[in-house]
Amino acid sequence: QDKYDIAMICKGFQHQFWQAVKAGAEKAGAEFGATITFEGPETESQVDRQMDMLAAALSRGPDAIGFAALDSQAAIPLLQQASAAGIPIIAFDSGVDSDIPLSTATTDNVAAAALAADKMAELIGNSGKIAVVAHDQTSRTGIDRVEGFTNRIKEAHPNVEVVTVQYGAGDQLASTEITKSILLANPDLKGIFGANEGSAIGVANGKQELNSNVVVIGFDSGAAQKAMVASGLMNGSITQNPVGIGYETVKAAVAALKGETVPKIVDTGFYYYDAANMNDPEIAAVLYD
Amino acid sequence: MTTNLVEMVDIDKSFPGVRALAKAHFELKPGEVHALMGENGAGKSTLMKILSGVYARDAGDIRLDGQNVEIASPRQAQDLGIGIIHQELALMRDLTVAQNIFIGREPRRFGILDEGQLNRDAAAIFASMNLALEPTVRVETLTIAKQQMVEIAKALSYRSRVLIMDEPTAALNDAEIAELFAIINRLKAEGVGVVYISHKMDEIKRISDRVTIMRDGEYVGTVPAADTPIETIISMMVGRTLSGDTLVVPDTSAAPIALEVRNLNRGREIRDVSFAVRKGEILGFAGLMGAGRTEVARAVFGADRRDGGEILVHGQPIAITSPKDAVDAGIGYLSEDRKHFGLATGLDVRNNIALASLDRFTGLGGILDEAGMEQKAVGYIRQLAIKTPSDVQEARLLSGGNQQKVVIAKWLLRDCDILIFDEPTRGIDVGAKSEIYKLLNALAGQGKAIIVISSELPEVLRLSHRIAVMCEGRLTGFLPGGASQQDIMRLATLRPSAVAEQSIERRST
Amino acid sequence: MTDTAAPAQNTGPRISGAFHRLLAFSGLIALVVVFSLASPNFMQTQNVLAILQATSVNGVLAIAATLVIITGGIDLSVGTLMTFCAVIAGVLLTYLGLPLPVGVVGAILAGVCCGLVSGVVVAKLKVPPFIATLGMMLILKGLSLVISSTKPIYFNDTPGFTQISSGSIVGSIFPALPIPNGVLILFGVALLAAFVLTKTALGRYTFALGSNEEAVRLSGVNVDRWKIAVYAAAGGICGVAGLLIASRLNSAQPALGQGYELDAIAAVVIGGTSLAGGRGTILGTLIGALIISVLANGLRILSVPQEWQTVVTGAIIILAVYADILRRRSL
Amino acid sequence: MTDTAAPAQNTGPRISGAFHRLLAFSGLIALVVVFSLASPNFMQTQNVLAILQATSVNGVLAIAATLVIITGGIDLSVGTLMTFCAVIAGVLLTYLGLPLPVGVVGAILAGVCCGLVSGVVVAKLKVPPFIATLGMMLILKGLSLVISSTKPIYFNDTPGFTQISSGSIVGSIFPALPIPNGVLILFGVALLAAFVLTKTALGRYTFALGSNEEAVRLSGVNVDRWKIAVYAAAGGICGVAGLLIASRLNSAQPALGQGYELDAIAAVVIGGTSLAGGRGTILGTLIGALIISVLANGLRILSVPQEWQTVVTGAIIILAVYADILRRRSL
Ligand SMILES: Nc1ncnc2c1ncn2[C@@H]1O[C@H](COP(=O)(O)OP(=O)(O)OP(=O)(O)O)[C@@H](O)[C@H]1O
Ligand SMILES: Nc1ncnc2c1ncn2[C@@H]1O[C@H](COP(=O)(O)OP(=O)(O)OP(=O)(O)O)[C@@H](O)[C@H]1O
Ligand SMILES: [Mg+2]
Ligand SMILES: [Mg+2]
Repeated sequence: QDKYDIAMICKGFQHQFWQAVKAGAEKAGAEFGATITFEGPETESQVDRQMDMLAAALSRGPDAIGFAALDSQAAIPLLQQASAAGIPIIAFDSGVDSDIPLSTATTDNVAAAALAADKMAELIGNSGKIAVVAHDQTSRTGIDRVEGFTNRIKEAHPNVEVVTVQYGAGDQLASTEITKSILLANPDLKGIFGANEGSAIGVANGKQELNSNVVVIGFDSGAAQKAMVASGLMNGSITQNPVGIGYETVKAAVAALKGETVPKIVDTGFYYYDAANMNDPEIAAVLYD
Repeated sequence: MTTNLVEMVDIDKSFPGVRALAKAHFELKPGEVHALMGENGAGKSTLMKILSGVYARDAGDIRLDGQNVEIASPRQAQDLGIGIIHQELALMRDLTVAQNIFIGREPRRFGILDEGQLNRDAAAIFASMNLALEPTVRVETLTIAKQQMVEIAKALSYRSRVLIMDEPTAALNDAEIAELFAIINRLKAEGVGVVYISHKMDEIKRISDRVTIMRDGEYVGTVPAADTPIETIISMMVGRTLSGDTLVVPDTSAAPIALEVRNLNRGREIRDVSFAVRKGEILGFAGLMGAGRTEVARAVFGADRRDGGEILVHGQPIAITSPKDAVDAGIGYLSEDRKHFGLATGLDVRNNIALASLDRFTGLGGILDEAGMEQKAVGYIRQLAIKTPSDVQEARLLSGGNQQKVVIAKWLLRDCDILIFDEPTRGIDVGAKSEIYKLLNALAGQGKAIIVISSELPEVLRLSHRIAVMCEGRLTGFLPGGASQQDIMRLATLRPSAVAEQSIERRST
Repeated sequence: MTDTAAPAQNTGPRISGAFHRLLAFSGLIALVVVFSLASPNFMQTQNVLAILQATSVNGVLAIAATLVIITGGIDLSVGTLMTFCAVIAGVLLTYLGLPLPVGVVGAILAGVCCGLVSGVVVAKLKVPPFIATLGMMLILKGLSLVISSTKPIYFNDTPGFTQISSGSIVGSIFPALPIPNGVLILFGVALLAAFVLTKTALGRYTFALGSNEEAVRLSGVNVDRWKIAVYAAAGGICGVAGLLIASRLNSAQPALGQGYELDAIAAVVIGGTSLAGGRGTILGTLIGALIISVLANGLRILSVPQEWQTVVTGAIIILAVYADILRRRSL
Repeated sequence: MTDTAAPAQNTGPRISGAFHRLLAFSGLIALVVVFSLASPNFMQTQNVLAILQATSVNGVLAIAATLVIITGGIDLSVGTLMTFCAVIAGVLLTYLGLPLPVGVVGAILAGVCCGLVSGVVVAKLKVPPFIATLGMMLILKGLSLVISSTKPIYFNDTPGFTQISSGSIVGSIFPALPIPNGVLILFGVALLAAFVLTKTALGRYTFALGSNEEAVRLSGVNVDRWKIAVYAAAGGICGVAGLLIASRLNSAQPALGQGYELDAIAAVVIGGTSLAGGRGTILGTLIGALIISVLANGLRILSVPQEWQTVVTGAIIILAVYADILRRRSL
């Protein structure tokens, strides 16, 4: 066996988050001797397009498949097909309602968003109005982060009120416009949570265009967001460890192919970073451009 | 006296900026052919569109068999037994001939269209019209003349009590006109009332019983066709008498050749056509429908591909691969199908007139000289008596004949040395027609070389200094100006075998 | 859109009709040949079935779009209408616990009703089809989210539901050929639509409307009624697509659908139907939809990087249509 | 699409031209009035400026689309072409470190070149505009990702770059009225486009092509050349949009742009331009673009839940166009 062929089917492709997952996967590929193909649909709602990608990957007959499910159930028949063909499946980012995946490399989005809620409450002095600009109303990450955030506010910070949750499809420009509308409609707003990279950057942009001093907590990293956090435009942000997710997925796949046992869950963790701590080696390692 | 089948009383109709009808009158008896005459824009089509439910009248009464009726839609008109052949072809180009004829009344079996029956029914109608037309061909591929025949067949298929024909013969040649008249006579015998609109004066005498004349949307009078001299009808139409000028054939034999076409060929449509036109000469092209005259003109103009042939302008061979090349070489071509090939219907009159010469009105930075364009447009509107509220009226809102004048103005403005006019007077009234004849003669007098393609033999005879006759894609011969109709018809029906013999003869001499 | 007339006509020897009909597939065949040579996995039964199944939803949507486009209109709402119908099926089957046939009929009826509304807006209010169906697209997108409370509705209580698309009646008879039912349904819808278009009055008026609506009106035909019928029929077909996608995902995904209209319309136009109306075939649309799926699948099988997949797809769509134009010109 | 002639015409007293021109804005004005009444925040200077700025990118794209649509074509590539031009600016300014004017000119030139290619494919190869620009849309989307290595390109080394859109020359003179430059650029492009459309030969041919291309060809006009010129001009305008969006985001985001074409075309059609070609105005397009932004902004200001925003937007787009149809009919 020269090199393993591992197909990674993601939830997206063009976002920096997924590019970071890809980088991690390729890093592991280089280390463990695997070639990686990497694909994802246009938006996180296109569940059926992801099925087509998975089906095409199955036809190609890779040695293993890494799969980040857009819907926890829809792919089960195809995964059964894969497992019948003896192709090991490693889930990543979010899990599947099935025990077919040998391992799942993921972050707890609900807990990560709850951490964002705590930080937000802390920065606005534990009272006042805040808003959420999220990327997707129906995708797992969208739901988990919005609910994780709003539920935590409700439970732990009774004096903080989420006045509105709006969705900008992760499009920076759309998120900018949304943010400006929210700020203009709620002059007393104290903070906004941007629930993914595009949303967070959009929120910061909107804040800047209106010269507002609202508190902004973001999610994910990427060069722009890092710069915004460093400059203080964004007060802080939550980052997952996408490079780690990609790396662990491929690592688990190769281990499974070699017949080694793999852990059922690999938690790659999440971190809060702000201007103060972002240069700490431990944090800097999980931030990506 | 029989009761009137149709009576239209004091009909008014206005469009934005135009009073199309003012207290118009019309009546029709059963078994009568009633001609409706008037200049372009007199309101003939509008009046008949009101009768056939296309337009709603502003005021007035319509009576059918003496009963007041409201005709709110074409469907209702059909139900009342009123059929119409519109002046502007209203066909579905992507459908077949038979499908067009029976649209809305398709024969069905168990809810499924019975295409066989449909085609048989259409074929039966064509047979009764002595028309050789395949029911299954798509309308788009037909020449206008054939499309016009399809419209006629469609109107006949309704078996209406009132049949309105708005310039049905504008695109037809003599043989087809004769066929149509035979049909009309048959209908007349069956008691159908026929409204007949035409600008061809000879037809009025031949077919109609009475003539109603309109001018500027108003009723002028109704006269019996048989005992009213044509001159009287014309003066009622135009409000003055027209002088009929006669053909003078100038001697152009010494003039240089402006356009020469050598061995033009394309498949079966154009076979080895060669001819030349001198400066100051009007060369007429005669032939039956489908003889290939339009094809030749389009091929010369670069609008269609050609397989072979040389074109020389002022003695120089010119490579013409597109209309632009032709126009650059000083050739203009007025198409026989103004709606599809002549007019940018969405643009206004001014811009349609300027369309072929826009570069002349383009100044620094591509900016257009609107004032200059307006001046030219207004000039032509006056010269050709184009009936339009202003030069910024959209061209599609003009009456058919006035649209044709706009296209003529376009080519006059372009000022080409060589002008090819394909059916230039199609749909144009007598008054304007004689104006256009004068114009063509004047252009020839200025040294322009002119080709006139016309299916109206009198027109060819009246205009041409020399006549080329075509049959089935071949040039079957040239005749001098003033030749007899018989000579033309002989050449126009010369069969291929005969042509072959002739060409052998020509080569051997 | 302007119909660029191609006046120049060849008069060379005419190729036989059957051969020419085959040539219409040339773009598709060329793609299949290239991918088969490039990858041994491409022509495997399993992959061919995967391609067909990937075509089923877009194919059905494209058939719906074809009807409307032949009338000279356009339907931007096919994608979100599909989703809306899927959600309706979810509500009927999962929320209300009604039996499977009710869900199936309900979804299709929902499609017909929405199509009816679009049709009325276009025909009676004279709103341009682009705007009427754009509005519908947004309205249905929103309503799907409202009705489903922005959550997928699963069909776990209706075990037969996944069989609609993913089961295989053919496979249960010929185990070697497990053609998914979804593919059969696609072909069934195609046959039905082709029948309606060529053999019934509705089809005749569909072409007539696109060819010259004014002439149809002047012929005394109730133009509005037939136009509305076409939009309603297209809506019903979108309902079928909704069932297919919901069955395949075993869930009604309320956020899905926008953007699908573009793929559907692309399939229609690649298949030779003119956006100006008046001409088009269901066979062409099927070929168009297949070209899109084969391209997507083939490039994936070859492991072309995703960004290059996009570039190549764009270039090949243009080339496929250009090849078809050349073929027609040589006709 | 078929032009449904409305033969039954009112001939009542004619309303004065100026009043009618005002009525063209009626949909927009009605929206503004409703939102102003519903929320005191709506008519604040800052919010008005926010709406205008939100219109700038879509407005410029819609102007580009207007030109092509008047010729009877369609341009689906405006969104991804915008992105492509932004990426080109990024490559020139950030990767190659060239001075700002080079980046600006380069982005616009890139747009012109891509438009030229689309134009040639449409005019010379006779590929339908829908397909040609759909292909271009995908090609440019892919190329943007390839060139940028799927990463945003930041303009941090070119400090003046953000001023293009977000700076305010007006604000530096009248501090009370900080109209962002992006808005000025939108109006500048609109004025230029309106001038070209109404006063120059290019504009006249644009309308003529959409009205009857064959008649223009037979008038001896080099139809291909003018058509290509229109696509190229539209491409250049997309280049301006690329600069605007990149400047606003201080980065070229290679993945953005798809989907923007629909908003742009919607603005054009809402503004009364016919997809059949031959008629349309830049003013109408501006109003269309403003209607879209006002609607989005107003609904957000009112904190309408997102799914209902979508529903209402769809309904109001239909109503706005219907109101315009009623107004014209009463003309
Ligand atoms: N829909 C319309 N809108 C505006 N003006 C119109 C419309 N239809 C006809 N007109 C005008 O009404 C007048 C009468 O037109 P109509 O078509 O009835 O003339 P016509 O007698 O049939 O002329 P022709 O012999 O040229 O066909 C013309 O001035 C024409 O420009
Ligand atoms: N679009 C077309 N498609 C197929 N055949 C055509 C087409 N146009 C013309 N033809 C055929 O080409 C031949 C020449 O037609 P053309 O129109 O040139 O004749 P014409 O002499 O100008 O006659 P007229 O103008 O009186 O109809 C005829 O046989 C005609 O049927
Ligand atoms: Mg008339
Ligand atoms: Mg002819």
